[in-house]
Order: sequence, then structure tokens, then C-alpha cells
Amino acid sequence: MINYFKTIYQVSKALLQGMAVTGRWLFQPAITVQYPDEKLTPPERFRGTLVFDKETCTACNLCVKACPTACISLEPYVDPATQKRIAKVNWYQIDFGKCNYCRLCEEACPTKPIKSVRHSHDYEWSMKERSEMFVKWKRDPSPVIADTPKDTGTKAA
Amino acid sequence: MNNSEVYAVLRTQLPGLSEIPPPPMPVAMPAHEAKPYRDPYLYVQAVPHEWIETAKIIKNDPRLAFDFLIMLTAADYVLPMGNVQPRFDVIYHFYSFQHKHKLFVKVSLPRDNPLIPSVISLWPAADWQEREVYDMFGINFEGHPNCTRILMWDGFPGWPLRKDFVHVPDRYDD
Amino acid sequence: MIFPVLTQSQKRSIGVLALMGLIGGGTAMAIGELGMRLTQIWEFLLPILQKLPIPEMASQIAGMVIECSLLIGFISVSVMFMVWWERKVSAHMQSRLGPMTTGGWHGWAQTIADGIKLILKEDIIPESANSWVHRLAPVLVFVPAFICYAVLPFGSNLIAVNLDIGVLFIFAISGLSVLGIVMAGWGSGNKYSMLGGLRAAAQSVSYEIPRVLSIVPILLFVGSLKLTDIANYQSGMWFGFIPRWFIFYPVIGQIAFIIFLISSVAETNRTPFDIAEAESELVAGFHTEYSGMKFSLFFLAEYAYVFLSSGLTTALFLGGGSGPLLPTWVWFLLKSFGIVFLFLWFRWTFPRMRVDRLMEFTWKFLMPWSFVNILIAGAVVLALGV
Amino acid sequence: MATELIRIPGSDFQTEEMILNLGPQHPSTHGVLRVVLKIDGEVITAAQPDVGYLHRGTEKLAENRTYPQMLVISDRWDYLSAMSNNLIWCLAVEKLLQIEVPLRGDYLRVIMVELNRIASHLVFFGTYGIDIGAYTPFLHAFREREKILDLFEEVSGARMTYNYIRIGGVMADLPEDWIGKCRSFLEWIKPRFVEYDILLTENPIFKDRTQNIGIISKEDAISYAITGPNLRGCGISFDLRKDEPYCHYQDFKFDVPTGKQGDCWDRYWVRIQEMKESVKIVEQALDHLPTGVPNAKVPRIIRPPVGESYAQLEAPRGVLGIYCLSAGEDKPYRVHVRAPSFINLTILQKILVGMKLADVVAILGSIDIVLGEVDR
Repeated sequence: MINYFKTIYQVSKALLQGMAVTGRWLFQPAITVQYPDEKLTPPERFRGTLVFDKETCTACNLCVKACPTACISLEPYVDPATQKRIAKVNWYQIDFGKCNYCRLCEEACPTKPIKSVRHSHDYEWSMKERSEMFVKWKRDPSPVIADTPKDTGTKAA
Repeated sequence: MNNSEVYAVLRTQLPGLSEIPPPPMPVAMPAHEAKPYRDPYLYVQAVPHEWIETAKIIKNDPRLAFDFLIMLTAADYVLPMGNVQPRFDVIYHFYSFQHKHKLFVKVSLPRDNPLIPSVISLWPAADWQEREVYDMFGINFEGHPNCTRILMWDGFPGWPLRKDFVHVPDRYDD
Repeated sequence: MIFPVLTQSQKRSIGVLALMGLIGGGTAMAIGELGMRLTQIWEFLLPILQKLPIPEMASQIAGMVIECSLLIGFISVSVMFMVWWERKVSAHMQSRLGPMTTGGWHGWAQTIADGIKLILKEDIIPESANSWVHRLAPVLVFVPAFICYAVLPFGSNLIAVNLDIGVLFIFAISGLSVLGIVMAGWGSGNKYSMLGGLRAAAQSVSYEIPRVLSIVPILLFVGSLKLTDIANYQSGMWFGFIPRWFIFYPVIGQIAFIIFLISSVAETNRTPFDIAEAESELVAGFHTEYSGMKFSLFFLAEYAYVFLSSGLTTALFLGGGSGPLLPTWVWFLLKSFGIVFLFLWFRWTFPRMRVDRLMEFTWKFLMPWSFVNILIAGAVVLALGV
Repeated sequence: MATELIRIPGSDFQTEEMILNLGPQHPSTHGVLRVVLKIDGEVITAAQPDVGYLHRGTEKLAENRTYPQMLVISDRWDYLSAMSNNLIWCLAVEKLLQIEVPLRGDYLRVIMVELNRIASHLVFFGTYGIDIGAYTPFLHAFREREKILDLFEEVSGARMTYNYIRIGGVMADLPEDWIGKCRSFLEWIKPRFVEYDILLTENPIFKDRTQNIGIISKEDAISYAITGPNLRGCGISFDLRKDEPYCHYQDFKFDVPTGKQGDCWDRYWVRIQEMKESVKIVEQALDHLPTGVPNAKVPRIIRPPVGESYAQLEAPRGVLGIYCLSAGEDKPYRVHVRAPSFINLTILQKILVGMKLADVVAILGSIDIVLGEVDR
């Protein structure tokens, strides 16, 4: 009989304690962020969408080899005058439908001090069509004075 | 018990059993390359047709008492690799809660019509893992109550983890 | 500490709330007794209506229609408020803010937008459903809830139909809606719905009993089933400061209140007793297959029942509209929404009970205690000769 | 399962059993799991889980990826504790390569894995609350988890697929001031455990729902190869961090909580206690964090010698193992993932029988599966 009332007391006490916890949080400030109005700044190492710098890229193909999902493709630039390949890209394409945002391409990239392909801090991106996910950077049509291939230009083969 | 004692216990009851030697050192190994590696456990090769007896001894012998089937999988050796003939290896990894020792057992099967007795009656944990091996390699487990595909859908053509599996493009390829 | 250090925005919110309270209270006092005002308006309108060349029947019907639309309007507005309130309360309990955009100030128009969306949504009848039963069910759930509001005393003189058997009427009519739930469950042609409907039937029927039994002590004291009588009986004070509400009757009042509250929560199918629509088990229970307007009728009915139960609790245990300063209808609404808040608080704190434990709880715990309570109350009534 | 209905003759009337498909689209199957239930009223007479809806062919993918590339795929097995997956892949490959990771690297790995264990168990806590019908604990747990994910984001750049623990060490050393943030998080979460206990652990309704439900006996647990908190909930103290320490776990003092009878509540309770133990481990690791470089020297192109390795660790859901066969190429010859969720789920068909329909979600939730790992 005592146990019966004891159980009732314990049960009601535990339930009231639970209500006290939720009641306390009712008056605490919220921790959420009202997204379109307020935005969090991503940390330094944030892996946002990939950006590509077609000027510094040496078309060394290391990022293509490093990518686990084979979403990067590129074509080195061949000088039409001399028929020689130079350490520049003709075009460079990333299929963002496949991209893993894993940073392996950025780590493989040998350009210094700023990597040619790297993660930006941009995270607001949406596409309506699958074809839009293929982002292509093309070499400017303006002629560039032929510069000598640098360190890794030969690895493309 | 250490590896050699476990092997001695197994070997006295099962003369068909043999220990798998560690991978051989290459003859001319460059200095900068690492040596071939294998975990310091006992690896034994069991005979397929007496596998169920072997399994019973492994499970029930009080000196062995391998009551915990950690892992069950298979490997496909399609091309002759060194002295290895084309075959399937069904690989069992056991652990004993009582004696804290471990054991790898490999059972080699021919590549055409592979068939091995199921150990589901001894270790119920083998249930889904055997189904997975069947699903991926097409190795039939004799005595399994429900040896059907588990991860792939019924009617999937071929055995995906076999090395000679060729993917036929279907409507999911873009 | 409950309030550690108030931030600027918190101070602002408190200020805004206080101001709103003051304005609201002032307006309420200016309006005065709503029942009286309505009677005055009616008395003003009646001669005009009688002078018009229409039969007397028509003017009576017009009066009824006006009463009904007032009730419907009240139900809709209060349900909209409660839905929004529930979302805000639950959000703040969970360290978030809830709807913030629609309508500007704290998303006040969110429910209106949702309601419009629900009305515009496609109305789907599953292929395997029994079309007529499927269509009839939401109506059968909502209509009893609406009828019950007719006998709810919102304040002095503010009651649509002052029935002699008010309490019994509410229990009887609200019990009808379980029929709608079972029909929804069966008529949807969905196994989850059917399980939900069956669970709802078992649960509602079981909890009806302690719910009715728990108020028998009140009836013993008051000697009337009329809700206005019960509310009036509780006016006044003991020793000048304890209101003569039934909840303050020693022992009897509290036991009856707790049993009534628990079984009210169970009757309205809300957590921790929401096994009929247990989301994690039965997807959405009996209303899994409903969409659009039919779903919103279920939704409306659920919240209408929540307010009905709260209003009934107020009338039975908290003295109805009695209170100082403010008019009775304001007091009634304040107390009722206080009980509604309790419902929300329960819902966002507790896990769900299991079906068999739920049944055990009502038959083995609530029922005996309500009988004990009736015995004690009977003895007290006999001894005191109240 | 046979789909025909079986008539059970009752005392004076006949009832029919019903086949109920729980899932693949159901609020409480934690993903795309389908359980075919045969129910008699509310009582389950047979159950058959059906998995594979999320199958991505990890083991086949592994045969076509280099070792570092596979690390990215490993994030996707148990996506709630990707650090453990990263770690086990690295351990397996490091065994093949015979690389010793510097002490700092090991400590960083321990910190990350243990924080991830807290995050993973927090998800369990929250979703289990939802399974039982309490919604508030879910968002409270996610509030804390967000803080852990913020820490991970700072250190690795991603919130779920970290790719942080690398072969031979970690991706990069800790950013500045990370230790301070981690400590303030640990101080924040300690009082939260008390609230969790009030909200769920000691809540009478919750206890009523979970105690004496879905009991797994010790013998069953061993023969079904149950691991992790599910095994410890049965009262067997088996934790690889203690029994076969890796990553210098022997340096840390912590307890291995065990349950009493192996019911849902015990499994739940073990996880709650494990979170507290993980907090202890992270604190010790932060206190004694060695200086130096975290990374070992790793060849630029990873090409392990011929051989085979089996590595296993104590992931939040049990013993996660990798069996890796190397043929001396830059891609593994064969990889097998011993996924704890997959093997733990095997016992579901046994323990569901005789339970009530409402208990299905309680039991399924208490086994704590991640379908990404079950189907791989």
C-alpha cells in the first residue's frame, strides 16, 4: 500500500520535473538563425563550391586523377601556331552533380601560392537543370604570348 | 591460447586442415617498399566438403570455443595470382569470448557452381552475411533457409563482386 | 535561474506583451459583459425584424444563424490562434522560434496561410477507400465538436443554448465523434488507418468512463447538470481569499481535476495519449489518407475539442467566468487558454504511452480512483448536508 | 515471408492475420528499411526486415578507387559517425603500409572519433525520443549536435562528410583556438545530460515503453554477433577500446557501461552513459595533447604491398571492421566492410516476434541502425 502511493508520488514527481525542464527552456533565447536575414560566416576551412582560376592553372591533370568521382575534366591548350602544348588549359569542366566537396582536388593542385582549383566559402547555389551543373571555364580567345611550360606540364600525358 | 596451440588442436581433429603461410617476400625488394603484411592471427585453409564438421569443432570444442563470428565474406581470384589458381575464397573470421583468441578460416571453392554448407545453425549471425555473399558472388549456401538476394533486387543480372562481372548499362546510367 | 540576464530583445518582448495586456484588458473592460451587449443588440434588432414583412419563423431562424456563425467564427479564430500558439510554444521549448515570416510579426498569419493552402489542395480519395464513408467521416468528427459549443457557457449570459443537461449533453455528443474516427480508419482502405481507428475507438470509449465519473462529485455538490448552475455555484470566496472553485475543494477537488484533465487529454487524442495518430508507429493513424479540406476538418475538430475540454474544465473546476475586475467572458477565455497551454505543455514534454498500458491506466488506475472520489464526496455531502 | 493470410481459429470466432509493410517510407524506420510484419491484432507473429534500398555498392566502388579516394566514399557508410569510418579505413591501410602514426595524430583522431560518438549518440537519443513520441528531446539533442558539427566544420570544413582523418594522420592540425571552443562545448554539454535524464531516461512513460521490451539474452547476442552498445546493454563488457586498444586508447581512463538484462532501456542507457565517458576521454586527450606533427610520412602514391589486413574499431554502433586485400596495386583488390548496423539488424526478426506493434519502433530504434551502413 505504501509502495503504491510511493510509486504515484515518484511518477508524478518525474513528470513534473520533465515539465519544469521544458518550461525552463520556454524562456531561454532561441539558438536558431533566421536564415535569409542572418547568415553564419563559414569557418576558414569550409568546403564550399569549387572555384577555378584559369589563368594560373597549368593543366597538369593532378586534380582529374585525384577526384574520386571523376567529375573534373580538362583539355590542355595547344598553340595553333606551333602545335605545341603549353601549360594552360583550353577548357576546364566540373560536373557539380558528381562533386563530393572532398578537397582532394585542391590538395592535389600544385600551383602556388593560391591553388587554381579550390573551395570557396560560397554555399548558396542552386540549379534548375542537370545540364547547368556542368560548369565550364574556357580559355579567353585573345592570344597569349607563348610561355614556356613549367614544372608539371609534362604530367598531362 | 596462441596461434600454434589453436592450430595443433584443430589439426589433430582435422587432418585435412592446413595453415596458410604468410605472403612470401618478393625476391628483389626495393628498400623503400614495405614488406607484405598480414595480421598476426592464425589463418587456416579448410576443405569444402568437410567444412561443416570443421565448423562444428571450431564452435563446440571447449579448447577453441569460437562462439563469435566477427565477419564472413568472400574473395574472387579470377586470374591465377602466383601460385593461386582461379577460385573463390569464403573467408570466416572468428573470435572467442572465452579464450580471447581469433581465427581466420578460408574455404576455397571452384569458380563454376560454387557450393558450401551454411553455418547458420552454428552461428545465426551468418544469416545475412551468407546472403550477402550469395548476392555478391553467387556462392550457394547449402542449408540456408532463405538464400536469396539481400542488397541487390531480385532479378538482378549477374554477381556484382565477381571480378569478371560486366555492367550492362541500364536506364539508371545517364 | 529561470531568467539569467534579460537581453534587449527579451526586454522588448516583455514590454510589448505587457502593453498588449494593458490594451486588451482596457478594451475588454470597455466592452463589458459580452452577453449583456449581445442581448442589447438583439433586443435592438428584434423590433426591427418584427416590423419587417417576414414571418416570425424567419426572424427566429435568422437569430439562430447569427448565433451559429458567431460560434463557427469563434471556433475558427480560436483554432487558428491555438495552432499558431502551439507552434510558437513548442518552438520556444525547443530553442527555436517557429514561424517568423508570414504576416510580419512573429508569423501571426501562418495558420491563415496554411488554412488557405489546405482549402486549395487537391482532394484525394484513395482507390481502395470506401468513397462515402471516407467523405462522411470528417464531417461526423467535426459536427459533434461544433454542437458541443452550443452549451458551453462563455461567460454570464453568454451561452447559445442553456440546456438543463448541459454536462451530459457535451459528453454524449462528443462521444459521437469516435464514430467518425472509426469510419475514417476503416473507410480509408489503409491498414495503418484502420489500426489507428480501432485504437481510437478503444481509447475514447475507455476514457469516457473516468471522465464522466470524475465529475460526479461536482454534481453531488451542485445538484444540477446545468453548466451555468455549476459555474455560478463556484462564485464567491472562502475566508475572503480562496475562490470557491471546485479545484480548491480539499482532496476531492484535486483528484477529480487530475482525473478529468488526464482523461480530457486522452479524449482529444493528444500526446501522451495520441496512440490513434501515433506518428512514429501509424504514420498519421486514421487521417493518413486525408488531404485538403477533409484533413483540415479533422484538424479543426481536434483543436475544437482541445478548447472544448479546456472550457469544460474551466466551467467545472475553475469557476467559469468568475474573477475580479475583468468581465466574465475574458476570465473564461483566460482560464481556458491556460488549460490549453497545459495541454500543449504536456504534448511537448512527454513521450507517448503504449496501447495496452493506456488501457491499464484507465481501467486500473483512473477508474478506481474516481470511484473512491465519489465515495468520499458522497460521505462529505451526507455529513455536511450541503 | 509467405504473403497468404493464415486463419487462426479463436474460441468462438475466427480472426485473420494481417501483413503490414512497415516502410520503406515510414516515419520511424530511420531511412529506407522495410519490415514485413505479420500481425495478429496488435501482436506480431512474424517479422522480416528487407534491406538494400540504399545499396551503393561500396565494395565494388573500392575496387575501382585508389586508397585516398576510398576515404571519401567511407564518409558515406555510417554518415552519422563519418570520423569512425575515416579512421577504420586509415587503420586498415596503415596496417598494409605498416605506418606508425605520430602520437599527436593518434590523439587528434581519438578526440574526433569520441566527439563524433557523442554526436552520433545524440542523434540516437533524439530520434529514439521521436520513436517513443517525445519531440522536444530531439531538437534539444540536435541543438547540442550542431555545436559538435560546428567544431568539425572548423577543423575539417564539412559538417557530415568530414574526410578529415587521412592515411598516416589527419588532414591538418587543429585551427587556432579550437581547443578552447571544444572545452567550452564540453562544459556546455555536461549539464545537458541531467536534462536528458529528466526528459527521457527517468521519465516513467519512457521507462514503461522501453523496459522489458525487446530483450536480447547474452547467448543470443553472442551468437548473432551483436556488437557495440547493443551487446553491452546485454551485460557483456566488450569494448574494443579496452580489449584491443588502437590509437593509444590505453592511455585514457574511462569506464565501459554495461546494462543488466538487454532490453531497450538498457541499450538506451548504455549509449547515454557512453556519451558521458566520451566527454571524459576528450577532456583527457585535450589535457595531454602531445606537441609535434600529427602526420606520418606517407608516400605520394599509396601502393601497399601484397597482403591482407583486417582492422576493427569500436564505432558508435558496434565493431566496424575493414577486411582489405591488396594485390600490390594502387587500388585495393578486395574490400569488405563489416558493418555493425547490418549485423545487428539480423536479430530484429527474432526479437520482434511476440511484441506489440507499438514496440516495433521502440525495438528498431533501440538497435540504432544507420541505413547507409546497413546497405553500404
